[in-house]
Amino acid sequence: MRYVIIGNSAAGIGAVEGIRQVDKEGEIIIISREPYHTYSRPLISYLIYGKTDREKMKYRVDGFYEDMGCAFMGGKAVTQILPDKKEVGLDDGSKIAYDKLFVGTGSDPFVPPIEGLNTVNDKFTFMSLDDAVSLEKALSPEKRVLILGAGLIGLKCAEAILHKVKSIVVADLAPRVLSSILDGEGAGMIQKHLENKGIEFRLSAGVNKFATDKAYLSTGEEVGFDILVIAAGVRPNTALLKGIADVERGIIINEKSETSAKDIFSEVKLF
Amino acid sequence: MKKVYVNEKWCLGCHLCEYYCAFAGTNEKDMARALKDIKINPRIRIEEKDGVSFAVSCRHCDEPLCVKGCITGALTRKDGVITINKDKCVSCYTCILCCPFGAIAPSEQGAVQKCELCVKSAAGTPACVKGCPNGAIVFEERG
Amino acid sequence: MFDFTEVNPMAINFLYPNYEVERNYDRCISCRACERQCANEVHEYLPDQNKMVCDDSKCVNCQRCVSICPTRALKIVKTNNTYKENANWTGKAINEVYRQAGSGGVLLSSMGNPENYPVYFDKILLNASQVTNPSIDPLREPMETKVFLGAKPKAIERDARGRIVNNLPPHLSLSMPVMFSAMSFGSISYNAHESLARAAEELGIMYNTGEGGLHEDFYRYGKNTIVQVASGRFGVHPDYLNSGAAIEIKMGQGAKPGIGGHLPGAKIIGDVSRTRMIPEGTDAISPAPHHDIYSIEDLRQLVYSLKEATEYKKPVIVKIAAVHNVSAIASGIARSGADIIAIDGFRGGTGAAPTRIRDHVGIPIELALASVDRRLREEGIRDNVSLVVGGSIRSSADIVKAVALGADCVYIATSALLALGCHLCGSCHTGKCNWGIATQNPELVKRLNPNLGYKRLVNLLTAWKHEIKEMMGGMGINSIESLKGNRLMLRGVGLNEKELEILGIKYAGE
Amino acid sequence: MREGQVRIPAGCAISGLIDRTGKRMSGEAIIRSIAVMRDRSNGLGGGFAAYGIYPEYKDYFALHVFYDGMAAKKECEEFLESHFDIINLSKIPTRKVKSITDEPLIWRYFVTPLPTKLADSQLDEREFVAKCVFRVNTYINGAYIFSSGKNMGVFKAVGFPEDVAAFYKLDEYAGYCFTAHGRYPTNTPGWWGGAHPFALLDYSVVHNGEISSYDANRRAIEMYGYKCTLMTDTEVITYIIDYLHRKKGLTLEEISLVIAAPFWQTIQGMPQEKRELCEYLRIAYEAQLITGPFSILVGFEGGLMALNDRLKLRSMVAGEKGDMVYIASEEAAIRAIEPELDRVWYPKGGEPVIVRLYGGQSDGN
Repeated sequence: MRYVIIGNSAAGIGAVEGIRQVDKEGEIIIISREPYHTYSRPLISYLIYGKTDREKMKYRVDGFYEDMGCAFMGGKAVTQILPDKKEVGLDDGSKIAYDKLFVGTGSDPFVPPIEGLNTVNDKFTFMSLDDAVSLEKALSPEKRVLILGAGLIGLKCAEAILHKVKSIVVADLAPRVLSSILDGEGAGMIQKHLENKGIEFRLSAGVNKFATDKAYLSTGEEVGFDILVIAAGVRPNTALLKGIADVERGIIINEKSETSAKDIFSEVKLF
Repeated sequence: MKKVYVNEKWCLGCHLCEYYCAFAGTNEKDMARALKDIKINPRIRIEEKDGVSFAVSCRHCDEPLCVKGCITGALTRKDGVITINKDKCVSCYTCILCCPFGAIAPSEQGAVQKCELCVKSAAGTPACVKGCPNGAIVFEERG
Repeated sequence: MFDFTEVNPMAINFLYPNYEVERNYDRCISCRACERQCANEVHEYLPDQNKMVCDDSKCVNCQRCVSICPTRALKIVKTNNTYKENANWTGKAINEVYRQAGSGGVLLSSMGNPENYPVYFDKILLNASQVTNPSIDPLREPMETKVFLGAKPKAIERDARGRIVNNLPPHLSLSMPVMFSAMSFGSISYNAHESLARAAEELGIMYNTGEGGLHEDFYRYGKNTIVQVASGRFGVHPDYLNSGAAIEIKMGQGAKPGIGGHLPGAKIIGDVSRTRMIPEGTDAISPAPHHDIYSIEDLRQLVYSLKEATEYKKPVIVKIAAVHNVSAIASGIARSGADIIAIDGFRGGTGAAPTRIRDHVGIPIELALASVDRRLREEGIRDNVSLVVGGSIRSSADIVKAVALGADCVYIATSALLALGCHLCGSCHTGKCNWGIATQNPELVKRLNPNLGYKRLVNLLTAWKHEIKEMMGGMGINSIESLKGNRLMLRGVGLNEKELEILGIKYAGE
Repeated sequence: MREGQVRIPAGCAISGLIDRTGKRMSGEAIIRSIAVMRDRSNGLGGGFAAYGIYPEYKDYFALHVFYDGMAAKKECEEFLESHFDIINLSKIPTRKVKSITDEPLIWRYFVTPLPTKLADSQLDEREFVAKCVFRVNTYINGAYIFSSGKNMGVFKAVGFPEDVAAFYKLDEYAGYCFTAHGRYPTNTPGWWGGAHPFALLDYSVVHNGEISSYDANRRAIEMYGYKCTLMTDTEVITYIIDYLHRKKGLTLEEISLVIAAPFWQTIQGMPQEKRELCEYLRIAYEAQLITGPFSILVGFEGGLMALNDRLKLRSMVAGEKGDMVYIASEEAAIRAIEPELDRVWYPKGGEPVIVRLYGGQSDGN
């Protein structure tokens, strides 16, 4: 029996541990776009903040893959799934057969199509370790930062970089921070707390246009910035399963994590 | 594997287990010195109401929700004992939300703390078991 | 009923607390365990000052707080406030006058006679074999402490093939010469009884139900149980008589010879009242004497009616207090059909007894035992009965000395209570025993976990058994039968001629 | 201080031999045997028991008596005349031996209970004689009956056993069974009665060892009417054997299961019938259990029993040659009189060696 797992984050690791609880012998291959040993994505803000380091943020101990008896293929992207041949195709053209496939590709950041976005040179998303590393390189005390999105990712990014930059403005279409999680009263408390820390907010404000280092908000205000961080939500990465299994905003699975396609499983993306 | 079990039938609500637990955590030799004028934060706590009382601490579940919930891998299960790696813990407190028994709590230094069966402390057998005057907390194998 | 603990109607408080609680504030971490565990409400936590304080006047020195304090921050000291007492008017004598002048009632106390009459066990020394005959090493050679209690057969009977017929009367077989003496369910708690029963079973000895009947949960320990029949006949019915391995008729108790027992109604609740077959809340009075035994021949009738009730399958024990004519009484009992005589010395314990009687009535068990053993031998009836003595046996050395004086076995009770946690505070009669032993209050009864209690009893007697074997081995004796009545193994020290003569032992050095 | 006021521990040598055909032999052999073990005694006691030596008086009780003086003799003889028909009396013939000094008067009486006295006493003749012996030994000062069996006699004194034999001209006696004893008391008994063997009726006991259960045994046996006047192990052991054998009717095998009772752990492993017997005997006769080291030779009319304590803390060896059986503290004492033995063995602790004349009833009583 060979299990192939796409994705090396919480879902992929959970799949490995789940399989090993039941099947100690089966062969497991983990394929991950990122070359890194499995790491905890939520900790990228703590990495920049300095509360953890590359070693401590590892999601499992170094010997994890070996202990679990699975092969780790880092830095390889899966480009297609061939359910009839029960194979997956990689970006280097090679094919890997599977008996059971798990799609744990997670989500990608949603980049809203705003006019002039391409004119901004220092713009970043904040989902992966690479995002964090490249963002950190760009930071310096005189830089002004604009964060698009006052959700979990946006605010965690703000918390992480606050003491390394001159100023932070967080803009969000919603009338309150963490709009999908908190009600007005709760969000107000968080907002006040962050404002005391020096973070400015522009709520119920979309960005109509960008011009290199300026953002023209729907409120008519003009905000200057040196660095732009896009944290306007995420979209589950369902590309690989299009046409193979039922997919809506996310991949449809039952309580056994089975997708509608035979021998293909996936995970649930919560937000 | 031997675990800590509580017989509320014999629990006197004297709270001594809490003090022995706090003391074991300090690795000090004298409890008076260790806990003088300190508000203790033990990993075992007494729940009591209307004459019924019992101690609550980690059950070291076979399929721990806290380990599954931990976003950093700081909580691990080794030889059946759920232990916390305080360096890795970023005190996001997801585990505190997940634990059905309320057996995990923030420690003074921020990272979470929980009963680790005194594996690390000098007590040898769990200090709460040793300190319980009436055998209400036992450390034994129960199938 | 006048509450005897209420001491003085007048404003002046004549009685200064006997004990003071000393708290070492450097070591006290205000964990409040003492406050939670003191049923007499001596300790109190002051939240604002985060400090523990206490009220000495309520302290009975039961040492519960001292024992469980995790930082050893507490100790109880005798007050150094003293009356201007003298050798005649001791502090105790003065206190008793003040107390009675206030209460107008009989003084009540618990535990055994505390007066400093001579303790003869402490004036008797044991022998050891040397040179002319070897000691025996209990680690290498068998060392037997097994004893049998009951009457010996009168003659040998043989069957047609000449084989000896087993005409042994019913008897008790014990792994060692110790039994737990009578403490009724009601004066001590359900958990205390369970501890005693389970310990007796594991040790292969007996425990005595006392005069409170037998709780149905404990019928399963029947083969290690002696069921007692006292003057109150509490809980006595055919199943009860047949449930034990032996029946004991309580004619007397060392702590209170000549008077009956009184368990206050407050303790007659729930199971206690059901087991005793008396209504809840009524005082359980055991009259003195048995109102169907006014002479020795009446006793014989009760002995035989109990034997009839149990088809002559169980030995009958008659328990008496050690009083002046104990030898004559014992000789009469030995002829009454009883199989075992239990003699309880004047230091025997009690849950409650009038202080005067506990402190001034009865004689030392050592002298009683020695003279009874001699009298029965002189009368040629020593084989009719086994002798069991108690009141009080404090250590394995006391056991060896008692057996050498002529006892077949000893009864222990206070030592057993100590093993369970008792600290002789002497307030059993108040029902607020902090150790969960002499109480029926569920909150306190919970404090004696039989899983721990029975183990402590087993530990104590296992230790004593080893010590008995060591002492026997030292004397070159490898079966305890050879120690029984072996008075040459004893020598007296600090005794006068008369005491030596009564004890039937020589002076050390003779 | 006369023996009896204080208990004197003693080491010893013992020896015994018996011809199972009942053929009578001279005392010469037993003398040679006990002499070999001279260093096991210290000259403060020696004695012999001889069986079958008075064939002509075999139906009469032969009383051997020590008197301190003529007064005691007169009082004792008055007592004897009022209770017995004295068939013959005489001094026991002795020789002058340098090491045997200040001997008491030693007389011998062949007696049979007066029929009227016996009938009044409602006792059998042996109980009658036993009671008389106790009466004399306890209440008649200066008189001590040290042998009271039929067709047997004890000869003992303060001195080495071979000198005592010479003194009593033991070589001139002929018997089918002899036992001998050399004593090593820790202090001077200075009184002939204290020497071994100790005898009552036809039972005689020689003993090497020092029992720890002495006072328990003594106080128990005294309850059955025995008077312990010497405070020695041998006295108590003799009374125990008399009590169990004569009064209780136990066989010699059963008696060995009482006084050298097997340990409980051994009893547990026995087949059921033996187990029940041992349990019964240990419970019924617990006060007759003897603990501490002992090796005894019990002579009785028609046989000999040897027995060691359960742990065999004293030496004892047995030998066999044809009809002869030898038992002694040391093999040397047997080889000295019978170099070529068919069989030699060391009886185990608590295991009796019971030798009976051919054709004799099982227990000689």
